[in-house]
Amino acid sequence: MSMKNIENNNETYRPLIVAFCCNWCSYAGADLAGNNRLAYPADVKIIRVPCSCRVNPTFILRAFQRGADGVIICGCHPGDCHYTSGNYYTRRRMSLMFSMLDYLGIERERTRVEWVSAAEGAKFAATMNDFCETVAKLGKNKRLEDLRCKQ
Amino acid sequence: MQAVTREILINKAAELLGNGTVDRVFGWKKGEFSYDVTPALFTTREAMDADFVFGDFCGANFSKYLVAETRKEGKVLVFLKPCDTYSFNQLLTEHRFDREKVYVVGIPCSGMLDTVKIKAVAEGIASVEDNGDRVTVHSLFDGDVTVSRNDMLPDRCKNCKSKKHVAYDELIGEDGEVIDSGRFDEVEKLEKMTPDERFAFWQNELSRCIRCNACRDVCPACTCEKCVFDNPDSGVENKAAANSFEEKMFHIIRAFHVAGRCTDCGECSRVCPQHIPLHLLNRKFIKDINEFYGDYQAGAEVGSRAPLVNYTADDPEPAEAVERSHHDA
Amino acid sequence: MRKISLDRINDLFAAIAAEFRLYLPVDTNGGARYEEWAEGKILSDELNTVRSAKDFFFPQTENLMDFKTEGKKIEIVDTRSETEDFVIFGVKACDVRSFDVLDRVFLAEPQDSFYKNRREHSLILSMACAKPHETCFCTTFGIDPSAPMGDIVCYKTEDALYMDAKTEKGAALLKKIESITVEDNGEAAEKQKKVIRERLEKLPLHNLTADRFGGDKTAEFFKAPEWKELSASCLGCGTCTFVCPTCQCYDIKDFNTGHGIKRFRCWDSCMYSEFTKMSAGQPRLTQLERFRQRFMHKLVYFPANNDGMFACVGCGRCLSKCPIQMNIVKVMKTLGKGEEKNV
Amino acid sequence: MQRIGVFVCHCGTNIAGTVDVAAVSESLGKEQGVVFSTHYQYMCSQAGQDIIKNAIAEYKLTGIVVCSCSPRMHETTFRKTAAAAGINPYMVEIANIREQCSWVHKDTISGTEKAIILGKAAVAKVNLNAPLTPGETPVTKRALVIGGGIAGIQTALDIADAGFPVDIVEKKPTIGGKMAQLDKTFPTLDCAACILTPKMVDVAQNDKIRIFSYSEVTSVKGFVGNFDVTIKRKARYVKEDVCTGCGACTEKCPQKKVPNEFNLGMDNRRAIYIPFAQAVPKVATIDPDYCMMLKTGKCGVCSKVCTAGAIDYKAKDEYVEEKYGAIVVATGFNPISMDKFDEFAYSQSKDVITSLEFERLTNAAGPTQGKLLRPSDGEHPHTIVFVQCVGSRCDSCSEKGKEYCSKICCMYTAKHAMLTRDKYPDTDVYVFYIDVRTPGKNFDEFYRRAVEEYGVHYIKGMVGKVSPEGKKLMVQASDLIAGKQLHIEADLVVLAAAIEPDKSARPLATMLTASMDTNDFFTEAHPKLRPVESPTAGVFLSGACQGPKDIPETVSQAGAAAAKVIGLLCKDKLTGNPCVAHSDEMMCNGCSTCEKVCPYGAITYVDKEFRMPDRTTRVRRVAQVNEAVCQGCGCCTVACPSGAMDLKGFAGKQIMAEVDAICR
Repeated sequence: MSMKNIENNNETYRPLIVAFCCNWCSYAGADLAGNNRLAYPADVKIIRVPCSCRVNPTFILRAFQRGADGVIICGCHPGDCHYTSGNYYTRRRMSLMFSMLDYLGIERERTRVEWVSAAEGAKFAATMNDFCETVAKLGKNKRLEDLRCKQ
Repeated sequence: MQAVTREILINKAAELLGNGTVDRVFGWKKGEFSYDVTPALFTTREAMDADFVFGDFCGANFSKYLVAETRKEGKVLVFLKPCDTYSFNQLLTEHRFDREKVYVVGIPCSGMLDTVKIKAVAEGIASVEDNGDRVTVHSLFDGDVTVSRNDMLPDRCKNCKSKKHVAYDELIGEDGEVIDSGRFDEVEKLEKMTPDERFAFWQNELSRCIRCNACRDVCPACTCEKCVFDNPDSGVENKAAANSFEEKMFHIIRAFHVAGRCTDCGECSRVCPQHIPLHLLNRKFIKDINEFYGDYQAGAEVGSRAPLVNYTADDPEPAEAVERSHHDA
Repeated sequence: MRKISLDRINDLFAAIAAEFRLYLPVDTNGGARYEEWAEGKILSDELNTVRSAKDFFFPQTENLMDFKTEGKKIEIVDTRSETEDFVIFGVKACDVRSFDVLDRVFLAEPQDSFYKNRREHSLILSMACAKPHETCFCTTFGIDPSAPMGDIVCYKTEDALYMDAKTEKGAALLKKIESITVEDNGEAAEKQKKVIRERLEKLPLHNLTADRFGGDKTAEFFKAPEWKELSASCLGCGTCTFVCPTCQCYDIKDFNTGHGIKRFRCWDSCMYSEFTKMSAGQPRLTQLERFRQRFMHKLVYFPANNDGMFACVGCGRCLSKCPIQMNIVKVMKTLGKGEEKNV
Repeated sequence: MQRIGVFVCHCGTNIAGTVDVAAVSESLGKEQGVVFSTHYQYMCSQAGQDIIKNAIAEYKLTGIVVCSCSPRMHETTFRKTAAAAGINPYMVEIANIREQCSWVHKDTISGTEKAIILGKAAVAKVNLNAPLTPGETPVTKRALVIGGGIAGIQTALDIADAGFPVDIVEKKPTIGGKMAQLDKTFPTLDCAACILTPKMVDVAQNDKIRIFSYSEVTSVKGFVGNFDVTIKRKARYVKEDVCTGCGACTEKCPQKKVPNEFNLGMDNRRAIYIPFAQAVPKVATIDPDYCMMLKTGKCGVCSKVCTAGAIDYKAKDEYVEEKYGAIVVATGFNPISMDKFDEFAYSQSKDVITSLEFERLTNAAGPTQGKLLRPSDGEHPHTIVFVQCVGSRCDSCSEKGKEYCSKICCMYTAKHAMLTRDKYPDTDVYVFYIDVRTPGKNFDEFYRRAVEEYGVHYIKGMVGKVSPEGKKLMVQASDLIAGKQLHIEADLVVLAAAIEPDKSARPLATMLTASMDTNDFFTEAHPKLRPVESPTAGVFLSGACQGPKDIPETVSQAGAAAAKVIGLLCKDKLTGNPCVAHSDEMMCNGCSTCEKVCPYGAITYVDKEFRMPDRTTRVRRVAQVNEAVCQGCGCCTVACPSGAMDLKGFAGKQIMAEVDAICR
């Protein structure tokens, strides 16, 4: 099966979502969603990071540059960080970063931070369903695209 | 007009050179035109008498030079305006130089003139005369034009955040106060626009960027041994922006890297050859930080903990924060 | 010489644009810049553009070629295409001269096909400088701002634009727009030339001379102690280089798109610490060396290799754009003085 | 250049049911660096692992990608497989195509497409993987317990029992802590001293335990297994090893007017003193603030009466430096100051006391020899009002008290009320409460006995004001259930003061780089799963320093902390997590940004001489990561603006390669 066929079968627009998930909570939450067979769109591709605080804003811009339509960062609930305080820093960094993207006129719905614990498989699936739907409504990411990467 | 004169500064420098407090002076050297002044070192009174200037075009922030200057032997005298002293403290907080190797003379500042605005007044500038409230531009071909001095101030001086020196060994003249001059007004104006308008605004501004790196190289917060944008191993290095994404990437990441550390000195906008209002990116971060986490002025105190290396359990969530930055607008 | 009244200048642009892509200086928040003409674009009154006109022939970035990868196969894609004919309107004498400087580099063997392609398809409508600025010193390099080179030379007065063809290409263009222009005896242009020459006398840098510099001066200036002070406060940014009409250094960078490689040529600056960095490091270790390189290249090395032609056209852009106000004029004056003292 | 093998698992039909595993294997076979790609029914089975091992040998693989279930399931399995076949275990990456793909997507086409993309991301990452080796550090087999209350005592005894030497550092002249001041303990009403003092003696007699009493920790350096600690032994002006504890000096000392802190200032002691009869070590201490000899050089009585010759007026503070493998914090608690609660007239009347003062008043060794007498006139009180939650459960906006519940007050107040009614049945006892909280074994039964058997008046409502009038205390309170205002003429008012961490905890936390919450209680590494470990490796928490707790809870936590310490000290060497941060010293600015966000204090700065690219030599301040301490969260990597800090195993370039592969 080649990629071409797959593309032809999928005529409706599907967004590309990159999800950075903390190893200790959200990644396990995603696993739990899997264990419970809670469906969410295949548009979501998860990247495992040790902690949400490992996510450099550069990675987010990189994802948009390369064609992502939405980027979501999932971490432990505030106060429950495996490393005690990582997600508190994530929260500040991403608040400022997302506010800046918004300031530059980039749709604020394309970025999101969610706290999902290892026990919240259902929340993980619901979050991803909601985020995919939101981003799908926005359509293709045009404002932070790099045309070179789309050839 | 500046409250202190060239003579006062030369006398002070001569005194400090004479009594051995310092062995060199970092100051401004006169050039070809009235606005043409270059940061330079002086070691004698004679050299200062010949070339030292101080006036309305001495806007450059000297703090960053101290990083390299203090690696040399001996002690350097530097004249710092109120806004420069914030950068000075921030650099000290980040261990960028040895305080003992600098002698700071704080000097008052009544706002520096914007060369770009002066040049817009008349073509072919012969000289510029400051009469206090008004400035007279002598043109080579068009005679004299007199304008309000206030209109000739760059945005950073119009929105001056402080006339107070936060660091000095010695002060010349009266110290001022921290002032509120609506420096977030422009940011608020942008916040009130629709996302499409904001996107169009920044697309237009940033599209002029030529990636000359002047904003970065002049920035007192950008003192990295090697910038990520110069480092092929960083994965984001690029010499010249090949498209608009890279310009955005550069300016967003640069603003993020200095967020919480930027003292709002405005040098980035001063040096931009394309007049991109880069300070509006930094001010957005400052405004957000103040609104989300409480007022914070980088450089106000040595050793203070920057907002991005700090947190509280009750910080707003990112979605809430983005929302809030609009409601307040 | 042909004439068109200024209130009909839009018709002129429309007529040219009907045949060619037409670029002209327009005002932006950041000063004047060349943009492609379209209905509604207004010719800037600024003396000059912030960026020079070299962009037309030597753009800041250029896609040289692509490498497409599929699986483990690599295919090389030639991305070149023949440039359409285009017109640059309003180029000042200094920038026109800069093309000669660039030609020396890019059209010397082996010729740069990218540059050559664009150069051959261009038509330059130059413009005399009615009101030069205090930063101008083109006359230092023998340039006459009242009589620039180019395919067509233009003079703009209060009410009209006068055009004088200097090449066959230029004459052909004037022919094409004959219907909207009228013949002129050249008196107005001559009058303006005279005014310009008078004004040049008043410029503060009018007496600046490059006589002390030239291809044989390496030994004299390379070890000059003045470099230390001149370069002391240089930030190492690339502003001077990037606004300079004659700086022509570049780097070649590969960009991985995920599907393959795009090879770009992009401007580089000898002021950058990473300039020409190789596995052994960069050849010029300090800012002093890098600073010296830039000015020695313009005033000594370039003339040494190009029949005495200086690689500076006196446009004055670096004088107004350098963040710390260090520039070639200060270098020339400082090094020149040193020589005097030695005499 | 890597030589990568890709192994796609069917997981029976778990994966193969939704994902075309053959297509995944084929597609990934074309990726950069991949030299072998296959699929098999169960990769985790012995047969599956053998396929991997054989391929490593046959194709000289340097990296492995397994497309299978979650790495949380079998990453360790496949790492071991790789190691067994001779390649570094950290050259293995897992593409999670079961939990995060086949199980959540029903459509084969999109499931297969996604599996391929996840596989590509894993391949892209392995291409940039480098072999990692966990560092090893030796372990100093000695533990330090900071605080000599019941928490510290129990922890020390348990550790010593396992055969490891332990030092206790106690800032007071004796160990024993708050429990030594208590009279009886709830809910069994056994005597605190009777159960505590034998343990104190055990400590004194245990040859594995050293007690540094009247001492403080002044500096902690190092990391798990290798702490270097400086202990300040304050000058006590009595030679500890010579003093016999006979007490002659404490009777002869002419300075009699020293408030006795052991009895909370309700009586006096001498300038030379032994805090209480069962003190350990039973050694006298001279209080330099009151000793005439030390202050004026005139007196010397104690020296004259000491037959052992233990007095040394010239003693100086001494510093002991010692190495430890583990540190247990057991710094305990104190009742909060009542200064801000003037409505209860604590400062106006001697007969308004705190619960701890009440303990001393009812204790046989206390200022009244155990008789419940009013501090003001020594008369027997007939009406006693107990006020609950003084400074606990306060409004977050209130600056007076604490937001949290102090947890122990409900029970000890029930105990006080019950004991009072038991000994003095003629006394009326009122307890004003917000809620009565009795979640503990036999706790609610205990409280109900107080109400039902002993007739204590429990009134839901708060006391608004206490006003001394003559010999009486007028208590104005509300009864929320009856909905009326009450005015009670009381003889004694007892305030259940909130408890807070000891003031010494904050500077100690800084030294230990252990984090604290906003109330200065130490934070545990995980609130549920690692409740006795601090986030800083090798630092453990015992007792009320981590949060308010009663004696049984304290003792169980003390034992748990000891078990953790023993587990650590049993090891000869510690193997670290190799996925740790490291700093590129040539790029580091020494700005201290990373240090500030590190939750473990793993980053330190050194001044080091460097040969710079411009061939000059420069001394630069650069960050260094202690790999034994770093836990690999990566927070520093984002804090660092120059990108000098990176995380092994999750390097910026690796993550960006994954992003690129996903977005391709």
